[in-house]
Amino acid sequence: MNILFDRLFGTGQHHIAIDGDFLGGTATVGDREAVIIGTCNKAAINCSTSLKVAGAILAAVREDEATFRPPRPIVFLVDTQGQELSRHEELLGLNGYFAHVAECCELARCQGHSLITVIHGEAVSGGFLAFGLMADRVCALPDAQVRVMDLRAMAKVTKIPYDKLLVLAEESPVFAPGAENYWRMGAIHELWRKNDDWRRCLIAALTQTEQEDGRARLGLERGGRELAAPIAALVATA
Amino acid sequence: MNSKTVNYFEASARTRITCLVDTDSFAEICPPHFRHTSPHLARLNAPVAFDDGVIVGRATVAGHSVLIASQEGKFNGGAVGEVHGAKLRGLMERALDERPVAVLLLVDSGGVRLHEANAGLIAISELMRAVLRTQAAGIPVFALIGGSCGAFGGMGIVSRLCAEVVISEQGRLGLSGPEVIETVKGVEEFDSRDRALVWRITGGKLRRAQGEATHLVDEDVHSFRSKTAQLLGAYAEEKLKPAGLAGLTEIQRQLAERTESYAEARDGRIIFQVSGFTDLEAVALMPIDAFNRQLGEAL
Amino acid sequence: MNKPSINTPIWDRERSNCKNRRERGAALANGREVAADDIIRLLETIIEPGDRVCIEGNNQKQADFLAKSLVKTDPALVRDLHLVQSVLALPEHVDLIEQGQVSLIDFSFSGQQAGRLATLVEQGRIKIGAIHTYLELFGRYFVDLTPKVALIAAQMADREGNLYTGPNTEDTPAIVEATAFKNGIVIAQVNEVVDKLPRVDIPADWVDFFVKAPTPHYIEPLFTRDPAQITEIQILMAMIAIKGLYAEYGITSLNHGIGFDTAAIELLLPTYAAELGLKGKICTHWALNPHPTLIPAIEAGFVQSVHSFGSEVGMENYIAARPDIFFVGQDGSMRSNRAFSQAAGHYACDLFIGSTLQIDMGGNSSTATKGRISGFGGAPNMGSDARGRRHASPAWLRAGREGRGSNSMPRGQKLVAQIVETSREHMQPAFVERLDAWDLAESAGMELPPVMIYGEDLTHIITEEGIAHLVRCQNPEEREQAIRGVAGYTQAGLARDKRMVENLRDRGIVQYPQDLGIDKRMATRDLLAARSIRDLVRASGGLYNPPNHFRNW
Amino acid sequence: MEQFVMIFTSTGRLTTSPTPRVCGVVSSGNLEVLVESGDAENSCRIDVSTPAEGFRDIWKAVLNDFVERQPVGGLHVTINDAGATPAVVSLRLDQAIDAFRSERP
Repeated sequence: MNILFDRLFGTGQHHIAIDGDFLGGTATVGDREAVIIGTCNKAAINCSTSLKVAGAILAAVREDEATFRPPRPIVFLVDTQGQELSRHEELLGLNGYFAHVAECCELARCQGHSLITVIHGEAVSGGFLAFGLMADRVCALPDAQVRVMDLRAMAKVTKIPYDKLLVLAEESPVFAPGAENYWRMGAIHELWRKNDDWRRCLIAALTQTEQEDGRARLGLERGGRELAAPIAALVATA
Repeated sequence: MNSKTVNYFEASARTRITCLVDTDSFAEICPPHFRHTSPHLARLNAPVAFDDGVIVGRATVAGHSVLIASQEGKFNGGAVGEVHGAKLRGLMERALDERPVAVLLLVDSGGVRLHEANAGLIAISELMRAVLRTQAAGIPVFALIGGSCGAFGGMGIVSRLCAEVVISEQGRLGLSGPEVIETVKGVEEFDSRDRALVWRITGGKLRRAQGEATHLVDEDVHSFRSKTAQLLGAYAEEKLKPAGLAGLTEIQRQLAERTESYAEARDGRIIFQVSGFTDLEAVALMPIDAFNRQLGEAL
Repeated sequence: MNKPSINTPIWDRERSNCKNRRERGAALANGREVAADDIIRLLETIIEPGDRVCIEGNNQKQADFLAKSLVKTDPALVRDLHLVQSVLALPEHVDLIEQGQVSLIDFSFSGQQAGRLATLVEQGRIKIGAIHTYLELFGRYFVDLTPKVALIAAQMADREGNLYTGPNTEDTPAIVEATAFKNGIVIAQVNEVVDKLPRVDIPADWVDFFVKAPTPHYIEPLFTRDPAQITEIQILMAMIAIKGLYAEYGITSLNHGIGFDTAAIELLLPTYAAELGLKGKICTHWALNPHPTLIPAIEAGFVQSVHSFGSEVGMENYIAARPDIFFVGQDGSMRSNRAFSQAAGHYACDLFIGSTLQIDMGGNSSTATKGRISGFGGAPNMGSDARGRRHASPAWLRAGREGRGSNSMPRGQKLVAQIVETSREHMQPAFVERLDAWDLAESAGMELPPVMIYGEDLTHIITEEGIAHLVRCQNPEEREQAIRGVAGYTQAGLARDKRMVENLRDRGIVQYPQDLGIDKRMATRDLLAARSIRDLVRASGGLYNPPNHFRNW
Repeated sequence: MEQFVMIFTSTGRLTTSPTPRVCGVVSSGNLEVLVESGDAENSCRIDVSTPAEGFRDIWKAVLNDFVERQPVGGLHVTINDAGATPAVVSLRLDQAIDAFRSERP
């Protein structure tokens, strides 16, 4: 992980503690301190991870409010295989915990914190929804794997032949796994390449955050999601 | 149609709206003859629906203006695709302009539509932000849950963002469906055919006892309507206030306490027990008003 | 007296053999009780190659522990078995064939295992003696298919070995009676061993060994139909059945086949039939499993008596609280008996009505499809004229007058009806020119195409299009057109002679809903006395306790 | 999915000309029917989209009877089928016409 932190923030510019699948701390981004919150080891997000993430966000908001300093940016480092599948987690109401995380993200945004997501491993369905997708801007590292379900599993559930799905996946980004597909649909703002200076990329990304949710518009511009923006606009204004 | 005899679980998305709102008050936005169907379903050679499985519009309930969306659980499990999700998000944006007393989400969905999974996932993320923004503007969103698909996946998260969650005992609220958990983790982890267990993990009564749902109502549409009308009256009097740092800190504390108290729990019986129910076998068949009384809820 | 000559016949060879087996087994038992761990050895010790074995496999109750144990026996010791049992329900039943331990089977119904069985037959790995009806197989237990070893299931045993079968008695009495009195060995698996049984269903004298199974025997809730799944079309067909058949003939004694079509009729009795003033006039006496969907009709006072083939999971408390309706022991639990109820259905009921997959233009119907050898269980007995019947009833006499004409010797006829939607999903037709049964017979080398109900026995067909009173037809041509007349948009239906069908309508042989005064728009789910399993629980006053997988609360 | 259009002559007309109506749900064994005003006065245009391929003659017979039964001149009917039986198709068509006729859904 340290190699990743070094590349993202610069050697010696980060103080991030790893606690199982959860990571939290601070780092320098450009000339500012940023709050770092994330998961690693393809974490299966459960109630307790959610509480750690939400707690870290609330702590950052609280701290900045108490010290009257400008709200620090929050960087989410995302690596999740999705939500934890278990009866216990469902009983506790894992969806409610995720909703709580989302509310904390929104609170931070309203308080003036910029939210940036960097996908450094996997970003899968519910785990990605919980906080990665709640950011103002989402960036993906070259090896990022983003998906809801792999095509073989999808073939099984939808009863559409796998080979047919493979062919259709070439034509359309809407169902097949891949960060590129999410980029085309506007949910990933930037795809960073292997040789990019990720530290600079992050600094630049931070200057481009916006509070408005512009993903549908972006998906339309990039040609990956041509209906979401016009239909939403139609319903909003008709 | 008489909403007292119409069963919410059984009713179609359209019937639910008709029975829930004031007579003739519903005006649909993007009605079926606009034919905004899913091109992605069509590409995969799957049947499409004119409304893509969700009906949106404006209406009044007991005289209060609302925007309303109703998911059709029988069409692809109420799952969210690009068009479906865009209609829901557009409705939230419309609320910012129109400022109804509330937005009603009649949720009946397993979450993301696999045929357009990426679009669905992103749409739900957009919807989550839109719900929060609408509520931040003082307009509450109510989730009404009582359909055959319940509120799962992303729609389970969206439901819990809502200021009010009104659920019937047939309603279910959760993230991963029991079938998915069983498939991945095995039948020992979660026997999805044991429906009594499924309802003790995600069902309406459990969620109400736990506080995940704010109100438990009977299974007829009329009960949903009267509870909605009552809540609308309250919100018309007193506007929704955002939780803020203090509110979310308190929720954080409560959720942490739950994680700790039920660290080993794998069956909702323990939650009913803690809620003061003595005959745990009788809980499932307990009439709704008796159940609510036990929880100390004034009617 | 003379010395016994070497030619003196020996009359107890079988008895000695049986005694030997019993003694061999006794070494592993404590009295009659055998430990679960010893059961495989017991089976290996008692069963001899070539034995005729019955592994109690009913419609519902299964001797599953004994079946699993038999699969684990040494194939070198336990081999060349001839299975004689009503239902091949468990995968283990077919595993035994695959392992080569069973070489011949005689049965009635295979349900879930129908596909695997068909494959084994095509591969030549198993011979089927015959696919019987239940009564037919029970009959042969007492003639030429008497089991040598019967592996049965009961709910409880006492220390002596008396058995309590509980509500699901089903085949047990027939199997045990044949085995125990013809030099056979009876081994029972039980869920519990107790000091005192609620009642004795099988006396210990008829039982050789019993074993407490590690888990209770499996019972399939086969007759539970969730009202939530009943469609408007099924409701329309139920209205046609009630008005066009039940009311028309005044049918009081009857049997319903399994399925949503008949469940719809049951749920319309307290509403639609009651509105027509039919309470007390129809559906008073039944040969029927305790269908949960019958609860509202019972509560409404429609039903006077129900005798059952087996029980139904979750109905125990309800049945116990309605002893005037069901056959209930002094202990409070129901006594069922498949053999007696089949006899009752055949001889003592005026009507059988059930569903099917295919009907041909001769009125022959079958649920057989290529690649599945399933059999029909009891339907052929229920759904055929009881030629030995000698007691009269108005419905039976009327059907006889219509079917046999008035000139012959006065005689009645059983009403046999098939109720079926003309097409299934994706336009698959229920009415065909040629039954798939012919293909199946060909591919499986069967002597007879497996027909469930023969056209000559069929008196009525009900579809969403209307009712065909086949019993009123004068000749085969009329029958064919009457069938086509209710076959809707299937190819068979579209090929009807419109003029002839109109003529049949004029004569009341084909009746469409409007001819019966039925407004199709009335056929909504609002007519159902219960619309969900939850409603059934309510109707039962909380006495019905549905299996967990039928709940949604 | 198989898609086809059938046009039937029908002189019967509904007296009112209300808003489009939809009836039924696209779920397994079911269908939705959309009824709206069409272009030609004395004919009824019916668009069908169905997953059951190769049953056009059955559809034709079902729709033909519908057109004979109902006053559908000047109407445009569109069907999204999900494997409904002819009986269900007929029922939904009649319900859609009833709904189109009445003021309320």
